[in-house]
Amino acid sequence: MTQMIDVLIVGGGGAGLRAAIAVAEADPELKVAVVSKVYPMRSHTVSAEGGAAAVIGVGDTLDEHCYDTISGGDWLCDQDAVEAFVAEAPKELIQLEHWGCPWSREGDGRVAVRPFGGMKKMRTWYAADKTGFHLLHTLFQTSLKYQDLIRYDEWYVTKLVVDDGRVHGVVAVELRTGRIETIAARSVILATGGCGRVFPFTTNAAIKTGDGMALAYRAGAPLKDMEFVQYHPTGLPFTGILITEAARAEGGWLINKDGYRYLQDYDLGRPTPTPRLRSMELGPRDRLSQAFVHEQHKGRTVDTPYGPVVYLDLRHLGEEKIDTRIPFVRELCRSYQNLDPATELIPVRPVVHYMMGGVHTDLDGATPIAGLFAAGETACVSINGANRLGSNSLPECLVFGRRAGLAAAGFARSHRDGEAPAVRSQGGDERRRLERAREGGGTGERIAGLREEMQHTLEGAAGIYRTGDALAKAVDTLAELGERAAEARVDDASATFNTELINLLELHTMLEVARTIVACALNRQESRGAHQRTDFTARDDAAYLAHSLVHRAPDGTPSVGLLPVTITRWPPGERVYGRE
Amino acid sequence: MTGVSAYRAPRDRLWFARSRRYALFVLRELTSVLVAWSVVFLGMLVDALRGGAFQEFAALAARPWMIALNVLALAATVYHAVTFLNLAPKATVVRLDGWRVPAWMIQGGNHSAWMVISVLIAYFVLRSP
Amino acid sequence: MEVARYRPGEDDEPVVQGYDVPLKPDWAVLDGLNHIKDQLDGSLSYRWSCRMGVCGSCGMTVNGEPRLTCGTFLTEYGDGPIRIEPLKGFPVIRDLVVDIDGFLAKLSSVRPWLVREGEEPPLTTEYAQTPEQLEAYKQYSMCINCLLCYSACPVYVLDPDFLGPAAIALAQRYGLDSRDMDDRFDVLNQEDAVWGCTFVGECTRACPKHVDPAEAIQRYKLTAALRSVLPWSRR
Amino acid sequence: MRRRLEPYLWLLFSGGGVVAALVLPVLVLLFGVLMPLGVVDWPAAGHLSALTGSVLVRLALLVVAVLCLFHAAHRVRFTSEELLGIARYDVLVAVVCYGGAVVGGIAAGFILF
Ligand SMILES: Cc1cc2nc3c(=O)[nH]c(=O)nc-3n(C[C@H](O)[C@H](O)[C@H](O)COP(=O)(O)OP(=O)(O)OC[C@H]3O[C@@H](n4cnc5c(N)ncnc54)[C@H](O)[C@@H]3O)c2cc1C
Ligand code: SF4
Ligand code: F3S
Ligand code: FES
Repeated sequence: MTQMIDVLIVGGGGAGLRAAIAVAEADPELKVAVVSKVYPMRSHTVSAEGGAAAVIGVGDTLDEHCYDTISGGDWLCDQDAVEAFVAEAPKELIQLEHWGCPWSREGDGRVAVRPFGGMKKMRTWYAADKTGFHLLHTLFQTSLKYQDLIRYDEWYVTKLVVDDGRVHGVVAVELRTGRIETIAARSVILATGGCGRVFPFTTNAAIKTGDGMALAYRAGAPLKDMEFVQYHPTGLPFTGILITEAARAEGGWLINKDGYRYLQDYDLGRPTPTPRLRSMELGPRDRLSQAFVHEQHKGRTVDTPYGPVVYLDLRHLGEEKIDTRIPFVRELCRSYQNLDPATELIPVRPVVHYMMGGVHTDLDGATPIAGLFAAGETACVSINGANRLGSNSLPECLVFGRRAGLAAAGFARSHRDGEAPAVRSQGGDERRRLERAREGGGTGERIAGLREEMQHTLEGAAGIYRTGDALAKAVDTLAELGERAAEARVDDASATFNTELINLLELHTMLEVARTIVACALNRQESRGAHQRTDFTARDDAAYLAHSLVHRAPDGTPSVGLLPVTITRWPPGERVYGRE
Repeated sequence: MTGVSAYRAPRDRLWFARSRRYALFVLRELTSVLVAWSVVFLGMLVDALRGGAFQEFAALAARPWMIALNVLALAATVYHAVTFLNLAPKATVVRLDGWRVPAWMIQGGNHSAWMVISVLIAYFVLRSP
Repeated sequence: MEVARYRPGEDDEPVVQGYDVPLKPDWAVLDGLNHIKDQLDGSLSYRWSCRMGVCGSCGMTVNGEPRLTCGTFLTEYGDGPIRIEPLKGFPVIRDLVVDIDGFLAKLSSVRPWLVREGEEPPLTTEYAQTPEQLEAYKQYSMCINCLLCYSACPVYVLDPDFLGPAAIALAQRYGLDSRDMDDRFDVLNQEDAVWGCTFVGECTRACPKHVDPAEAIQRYKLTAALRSVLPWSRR
Repeated sequence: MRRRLEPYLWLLFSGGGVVAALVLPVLVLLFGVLMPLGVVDWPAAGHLSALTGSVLVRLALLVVAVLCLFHAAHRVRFTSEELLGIARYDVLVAVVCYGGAVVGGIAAGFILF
């Protein structure tokens, strides 16, 4: 048993670290701890490339950023959340500048901005094309300033201790020693990132297994809008490595096998030689990925061993622009695809990228469980609606990371009671469960095989286009996979750095999350944003201008309900791109 | 926190033999021994000059083992000069108007200076009176 | 692939285990390890995450050289075998996993954050910084903490107390930032810090992100020396 | 104490490195190789004496000698520590190395003046 923590943050990515600093700054008296399954600077925020959106430029207004976000999200965003987000994002990015983030600059020393998909104005701040990397390292290094901040690096959280509707701490395994500890805490913030790894082909790192979503869901908190999974239109085949949207923002074209800029056929505007905002290649990601599927059906994609591709053409940008604005794109193409984008076409295909849904929270990151908060990709405050705009997610991590931090600090200050009895009893149960998992060994199939089966089930049923039949079948497949996973084989009985045990626990969380994705997708009988049903092709505001809210029923199955969307000033309208 | 059972590799006594580049590095550092010898040798020369024992010195210098040693010393000092002048731009980053002078220019400058100085010295030494 | 295994409690020192891995043209060494873990032997332990060369977790010794395994391809080594060992110079926790807490402590010690004096300005304006001023430290900000440079540096491998290339480069990253007001002289002007480096230069060669830590160190030596000779000059 | 010395030692080392690089190769080439081999003739002793006659030249030679010796001492100190693993005796090694350089420098002074 360890000391009582006031604010325990699960996750050391952008959202988690921002929350930690917010608490440390607000009240140095509070004990803050960050638990992370990887060293914080390895968190997946590090991979974000393109940029972070916030209004600073002249001629841009907060309302326009709101409108772009809301229309981009197909009116499923909570508009009060979007307004709060848009208003605070500039402050957060400036705060980061004050902490040393190396934002790219204009000649006169101001921070530079670039255009981005679905945004009507240039408002995306960037640090070349390693924005997330610089953001994360700036946050991490700044967090080192707070020497009282406790870090549990390479600890894997397996369970939330919840009793009587209130959170009391977490159970976690220390990877290095295999020690299983219960960490008592007055408040807990989940900032564990997304769950792209439930799909076979994703830009997401190996650690993105939806742990936080599953932790909250198992503890009784609902998940929201889980059917909305973003496909990014430009991933490299085989690896799924992302070619950032910035490549298109700087003027890159998407062309099919005939060298034709096919987006013009899908109501995204007319091709122009230089990029036009909210048009063609700078349309929103859902529409671009859907256009790819249509091209594929028309036989205008190119077949490769790793599936059909189209091409991203950067050749006309010239070497110099590529090297100054998007050097990492060139580096990635060279090392992972063995080609030079200055002279060659980049093969790309849509790839699972981001989870719009997540743990249901209010504007302060609070979940329905007292003392439990969530922020970042793992949460669904609902600023992203049915489709997130590129470069909104990093500022989301900052804005709501800070908000959740402050709210959790407030909660911890007003709940000064000691350790609850549940900590000891639930902690003991969980320890025994984990020890069994480690020592029992399991006799069944390999983890990797089950994982692949789950991933392909999801891709088949909950990909860019979905049908009721396939989804219904996937519900059964996943339930059956869950039973088989309970028997999965574990070779490794060692306590020290047992990654196989972690893989197994991650498989369980992914299956949990996968079932909610499929259940929500099955329930939503309309097409909206990233959720496209071929059996219900139209948007249906009368029935579904509402969030999906999914609870875990006592038998473990997901039970889906609806929750109204908050509309403040922007009544639902048509999504128009490429037309004035 | 360090686990009790973490494995620490024992000291590798032959680390410098593990890769060609480590060996080149050690070689570079060892040139210093011959640099010191060169100074000693030149000191002997000056001493001989001032003590009027120039002929004896010349005879000593012409011994085969002495020549061999000095050929080695020559190789070492040249290797030293090349590596040292090449590495100099690492410590001195020169910026003009925010434009960073590329390393090869500094290196080129260093090597030119080396040549000029060498020629000058040779000229003064060999110039007939 | 020949992989060094170390199971504390079972092995007294690392032992090499061979695995047959198909030689696919697209596969990185990391894909080979994943193949082993997924298909052949689930008990092999190593770190990885982003598989795009930016998270810094997959550094290992590949055929004697420190490399990022996600960016090193099987085809570089012909028909093999390829020998995979943990990064040299660090205590081995298990298999290919090494203990890097020492580095994190060193990193904290160089104050890797922007040091300012006086009030922080309001969150409405940024500090101005021209592209040239950004360029002055940008390179040193690219470090992904992969620690290949430590593993390549004989000084560090012989003496783990040496502050080492990446930590010094990151100190310089802040020191040369036009917005920073600290020179970190107290921590860098130490025998175990910049003066421990004998300019082997291998750190720079090993660095996958072209940070050039060797340069960062030599530059600080000059800074520190000038500051010592001219005590009134700050930076 | 050592900490405050280190920057000065490094300055001497670097200065010595530059001087050694610029002047030693040609001198060794001439006096150590070409002349003994008879490729070029030995200049007259008088000419050389005249060259070293000027106080300025002798001062310069002294500086060259001292710097080069320091350079060598510094490198020998670190290299021996790295090669032989005797870093824990650093103080002793340093005294021996730099001491050698100082002695050499004094000897050079005696020879020249
Ligand atoms: C390739 C790529 C490019 C992107 N580019 C952009 C962009 O240009 N602009 C933009 O706005 N967004 C971008 N995004 C999205 C954005 O990067 C992410 O949504 C965001 O970084 C998520 O941050 P996070 O803090 O929520 O989670 P993460 O950074 O993923 O951090 C999760 C943390 O949780 C910890 N954790 C997870 N599970 C556990 C557990 N069980 N126990 C303990 N710890 C745990 C992990 O160790 C980690 O520290 C991109 C995403 C990808 C994949
Ligand atoms: S300096 Fe280079 S090699 Fe060293 S840790 Fe940083 S990125 Fe890795
Ligand atoms: S390899 Fe080591 S000795 Fe210095 S130049 Fe690099 S730190
Ligand atoms: S896996 Fe992230 S750097 Fe290799």
